[in-house]
Amino acid sequence: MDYVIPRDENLPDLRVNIGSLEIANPVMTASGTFGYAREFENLMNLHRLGAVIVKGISLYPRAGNPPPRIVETACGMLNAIGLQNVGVDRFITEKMPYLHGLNVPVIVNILGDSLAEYEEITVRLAGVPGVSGIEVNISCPNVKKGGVAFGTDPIMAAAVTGAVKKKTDVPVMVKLSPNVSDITVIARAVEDAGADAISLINTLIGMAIDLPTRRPALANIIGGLSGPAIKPVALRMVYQVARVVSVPVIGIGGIESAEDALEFMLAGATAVQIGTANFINPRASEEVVEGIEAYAKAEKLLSIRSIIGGLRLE
Amino acid sequence: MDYVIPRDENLPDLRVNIGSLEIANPVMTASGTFGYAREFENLMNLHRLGAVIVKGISLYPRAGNPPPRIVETACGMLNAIGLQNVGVDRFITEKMPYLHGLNVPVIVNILGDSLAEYEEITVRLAGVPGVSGIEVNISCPNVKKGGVAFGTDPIMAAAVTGAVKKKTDVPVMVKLSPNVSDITVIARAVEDAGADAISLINTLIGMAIDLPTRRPALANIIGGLSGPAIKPVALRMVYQVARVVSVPVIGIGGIESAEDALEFMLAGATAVQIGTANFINPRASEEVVEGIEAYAKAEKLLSIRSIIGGLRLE
Amino acid sequence: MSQYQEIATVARIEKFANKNFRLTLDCPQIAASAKPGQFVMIRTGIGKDPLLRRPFSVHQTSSGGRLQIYFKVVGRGTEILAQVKTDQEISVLGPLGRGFRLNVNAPAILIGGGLGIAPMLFLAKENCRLKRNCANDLVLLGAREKNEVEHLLDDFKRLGLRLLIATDDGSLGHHGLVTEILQSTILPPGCTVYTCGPEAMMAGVSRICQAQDIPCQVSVESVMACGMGACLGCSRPAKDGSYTHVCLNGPVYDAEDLLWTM
Amino acid sequence: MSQYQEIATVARIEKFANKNFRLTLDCPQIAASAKPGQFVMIRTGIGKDPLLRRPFSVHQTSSGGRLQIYFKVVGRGTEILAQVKTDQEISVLGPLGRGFRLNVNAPAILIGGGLGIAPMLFLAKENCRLKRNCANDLVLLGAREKNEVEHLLDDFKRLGLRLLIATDDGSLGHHGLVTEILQSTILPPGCTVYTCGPEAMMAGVSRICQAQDIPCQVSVESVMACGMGACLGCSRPAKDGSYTHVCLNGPVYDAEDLLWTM
Ligand SMILES: Cc1cc2nc3c(=O)[nH]c(=O)nc-3n(C[C@H](O)[C@H](O)[C@H](O)COP(=O)(O)OP(=O)(O)OC[C@H]3O[C@@H](n4cnc5c(N)ncnc54)[C@H](O)[C@@H]3O)c2cc1C
Ligand SMILES: Cc1cc2nc3c(=O)[nH]c(=O)nc-3n(C[C@H](O)[C@H](O)[C@H](O)COP(=O)(O)OP(=O)(O)OC[C@H]3O[C@@H](n4cnc5c(N)ncnc54)[C@H](O)[C@@H]3O)c2cc1C
Ligand SMILES: Cc1cc2nc3c(=O)[nH]c(=O)nc-3n(C[C@H](O)[C@H](O)[C@H](O)COP(=O)(O)O)c2cc1C
Ligand SMILES: Cc1cc2nc3c(=O)[nH]c(=O)nc-3n(C[C@H](O)[C@H](O)[C@H](O)COP(=O)(O)O)c2cc1C
Ligand code: FES
Ligand code: FES
Repeated sequence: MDYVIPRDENLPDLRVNIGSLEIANPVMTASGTFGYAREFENLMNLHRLGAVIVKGISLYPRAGNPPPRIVETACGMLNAIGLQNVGVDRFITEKMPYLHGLNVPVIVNILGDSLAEYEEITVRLAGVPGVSGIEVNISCPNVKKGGVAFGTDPIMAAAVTGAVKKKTDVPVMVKLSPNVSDITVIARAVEDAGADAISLINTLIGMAIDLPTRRPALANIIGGLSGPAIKPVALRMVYQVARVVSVPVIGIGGIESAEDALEFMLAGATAVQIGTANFINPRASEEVVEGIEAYAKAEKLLSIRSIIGGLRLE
Repeated sequence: MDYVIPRDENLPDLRVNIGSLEIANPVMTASGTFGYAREFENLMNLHRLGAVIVKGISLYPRAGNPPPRIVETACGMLNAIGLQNVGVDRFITEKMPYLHGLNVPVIVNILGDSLAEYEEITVRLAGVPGVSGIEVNISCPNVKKGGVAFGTDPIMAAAVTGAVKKKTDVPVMVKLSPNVSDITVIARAVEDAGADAISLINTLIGMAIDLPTRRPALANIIGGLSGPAIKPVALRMVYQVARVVSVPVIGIGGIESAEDALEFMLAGATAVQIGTANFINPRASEEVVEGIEAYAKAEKLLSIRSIIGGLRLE
Repeated sequence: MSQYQEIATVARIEKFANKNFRLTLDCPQIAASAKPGQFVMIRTGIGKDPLLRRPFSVHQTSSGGRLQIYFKVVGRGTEILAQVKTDQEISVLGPLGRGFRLNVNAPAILIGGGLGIAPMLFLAKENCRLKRNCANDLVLLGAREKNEVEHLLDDFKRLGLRLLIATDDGSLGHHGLVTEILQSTILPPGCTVYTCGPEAMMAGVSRICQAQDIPCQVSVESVMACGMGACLGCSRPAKDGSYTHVCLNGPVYDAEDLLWTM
Repeated sequence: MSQYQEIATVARIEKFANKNFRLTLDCPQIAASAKPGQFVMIRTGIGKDPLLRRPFSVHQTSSGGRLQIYFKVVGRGTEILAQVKTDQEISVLGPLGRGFRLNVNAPAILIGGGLGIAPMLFLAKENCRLKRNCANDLVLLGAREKNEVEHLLDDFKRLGLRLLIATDDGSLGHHGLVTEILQSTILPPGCTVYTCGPEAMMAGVSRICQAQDIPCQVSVESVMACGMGACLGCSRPAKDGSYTHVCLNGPVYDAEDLLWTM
């Protein structure tokens, strides 16, 4: 599907490309932190977003983990939502119509326990009006391989990527887990397998304990760390990956402001995603768009693309 | 060397054992964050410490990295000190006499670019009065193997551990890097190779950018992330490792208070190290000792050992 | 349903007990649209730590665009909030959640325990406003000690409601639990119970109501990150085996729709 | 060398220019042992963000146990510090570093630029106290504009020192750089120069001094985590090719011992 992106010639050009998808600006919402967008309709202008990425969708509905599912940590939070979602079929019938009506590209974050599940979700999403891209979450454990996450093994990561690519025409972004020894190995593997873009990072694995009760703060014991605390790790990984792949890299992790977003772009990100910040400031992603626009104007950039990877190292 | 640890029978027993080394309480200072202890003598009671771990020592003096070497991040900091140190020989002659006089166990953190260097430092430290233990930092790049850190490959990690163990009689703690896909694999490898204890975590690799100049905030571009921001990751790794090894685990990462320290002990740590917190509150480690003592009293614990691994999971 | 992210100005700070505070905020958009039982999410600090907003029930609103919260210091966020100064600006998000479904045709029994008293004042006001005559209605308030409740009594009394108090230490009213009063009081026939308080108290209230076949609405808590249905963090097991999300489907529920483990 | 971690009380807050503030702190132990050119590390916030202390030169001390800092808001830490209230408590660590080595037998030329004026007042006071007669000495102050410097002039004048001012915009004194005054002024023979200010200014001053063979001490800055020699974060290239640590070996150096790249 083609979006007509209105361009005011007096404003800087904020458009960037994710594979064959052109988006109006480099700001997307991160999966699992923006619901299905509708939750924010009263609080911000959804039309300002470069793209909406929805909560991870699985083949069948998932109930998610028992509470407590979240806990605050220093400058961050842990979550163990347990990938609660309505499943791909109900997503298509219940959530997509509204999203489609937004006239903003919708990228569907998908997850599975096996290659076959990833494939089947992709097949069901094929041709659904409004679906402009797929983001493959490979941080989930592979049930067939003893629960090791797809995202920590380059061969498995590539296999998932290839499987999804074969079943869809829309751009495929692969979202990497940061919990690996060498992120560039995974990144190169998914690029070779056909990924149109690489999103990073997903959450770091962490844990919190409630001392008074001597219990884990999360029912699931471990959870995913997000927020400003992880920004330095995310920025480093974006920098490392952007130097070794030629597909666009999407920066994610602790981005709260336009300054944060621009730093990721300097490090090599073509676009960014806003996650935890949406919880604190529902207008965060819109403000990031506004701030990037203001920066581009102030710096007299014809196109925001000119700062991608523009970190000065000399 | 044996320390006589005075015990007041009215106070809870805070002693813990690291291999053959008994320490008066489970609180040590983390390498690189406490200088050579003397820097703190005016500001705290050094004798209250369970042990002092000194800045990483290499075979030859190292000048370290050009500035800027540090930058603050959200609830954390990045450092790229570049392992500046005076070298093992000057350490022994210039720094050890003072440390020896403290009557507090001194554990020497060592690092090298090759197996031979680790061995040679260990040989030179053998028999030096006051050296009660060695902590092997395996986060450094192995120059012989293309710069991959010893700490990310279980075979290399085990080799370093074995090499050091062979050359010393004091307990050997191996300090792991958290920048790996599966910390338990490395932990088991160094345990099998003879490590008397496992310290974790060292810093997460991160990066920061100064937007106005479009330059990396650190001259070294990347650095090590420490402070409260990383505590959830550290706690998770301590929990994971303590379940699969039988040697003591030393918890490190974002510990600022007795509550933090006790959480690490519940997760399975036998002792803890205080790092970045020393910069903010030079009395941090002493206050952690006091707080642990107060907790043990309030909870009527005969020995602090009774809470190690005491996380309630039912 | 309109929601706002408003920069509110602190108009007044009242310190009741040692750790209990009431804040009056100039916050016209949220104040104008809030309903009893709804809540707001407040940023307590300016930096990145504490990171998340904290949820607080709307305690009352005024037609002059003011909104009150009544809270207790229990941790870092509330400690910072207790230190705000008059005229300081704080970010408030709301109104959020589903409030009480007030049945104006039934006598109302309002039961607030501890900080659960907070939303009860707003509900009592709305109840009396809509019914005009609320002589048949009853408010039961429970607290640990006198200090925690006495400063709020005038506000309730002014509405003309019958008021019964219980304190754990007997320093005011019945010496014991508010559920004990509930059990020993003869309730007006056809009444509806609305309650908010500690989990154990609400479980007790809902048991009593169930036994007597009295409709009972409870306002429950949960840890929250977003307060608006985006994170799915505030899950709570529902009677039907699924998870309900307190910020969206609650905080007010029919007691019978929830699982009570206490 | 004694150092203290003290809980200081804010005694007075002065706002000079838009972003320039002077804080007077009740901080008796540190005030009693601080020397000109030394600095303190201050926790600006209470939470974990901002995490690290921030370094500030000691601006002056009083025999009554007070210590002043003079600072400019440039980022998050100083922004929070600018919002302290009288009687608020803040944690101060110090005195830290090596201060100026005052030569009481030589005429003193004190040169402060921008916020580098901060330590110069303390040095000027000590200089006049020790020498009794400081009519031969000279103070040169440079600032962007009048507002940044004029509020401090009285404090200097009271000491009986000769005073020359330069402002970038000409709003007070010489229109231009303080180094221009230095070059155009005939300096007393055998004098010593003490300076603190922006890197480019100090580089200029040290060049001029070197050309005229005048001993020159500079107080330099660096990012710091600990301020006490524990982290090795505050390195700066020294003339001999090694790194020196500003918090321990500095902040005051003989200009010739440092590398000047500007
Ligand atoms: C819908 C809703 C409405 C609420 N309304 C009110 C209100 O009107 N007045 C009010 O005082 N509080 C209310 N709360 C509770 C309030 O949100 C918490 O007390 C607050 O978030 C604690 O923040 P903190 O940073 O001070 O504590 P934290 O630092 O987050 O936690 C400190 C300690 O307090 C415990 N704690 C956390 N939340 C609670 C809680 N809800 N009750 C008791 N202990 C807790 C934690 O487990 C921890 O041990 C409400 C909560 C919800 C979900
Ligand atoms: C020994 C020593 C003495 C000092 N004495 C004084 C003093 O008396 N008065 C005073 O106002 N300042 C003084 N400074 C500088 C002061 O420490 C910094 O301005 C302060 O730490 C900035 O903190 P921040 O959180 O506001 O800024 P940050 O948020 O840390 O930084 C914000 C921005 O300011 C820049 N910045 C950081 N440090 C400085 C700096 N030193 N100068 C200019 N820009 C900076 C950063 O690069 C960043 O772009 C001194 C520094 C040292 C090392
Ligand atoms: C509550 C919550 C739920 C999330 N759910 C998903 C998900 O379903 N799929 C996914 O790929 N990432 C998920 N994430 C990860 C985010 O998309 C993002 O990668 C991560 O939070 C880091 O970004 P941030 O620091 O800006 O939040 C979730 C994060 C949070 C906090
Ligand atoms: C400035 C600095 C220097 C460090 N130097 C060393 C070192 O020489 N050897 C080492 O093993 N770890 C070193 N570390 C890592 C710490 O010992 C510790 O593992 C890490 O900082 C995490 O703990 P924290 O969050 O409490 O600081 C250093 C950390 C910092 C901040
Ligand atoms: S708090 Fe986020 S969904 Fe309820
Ligand atoms: S600031 Fe830590 S050594 Fe200088």
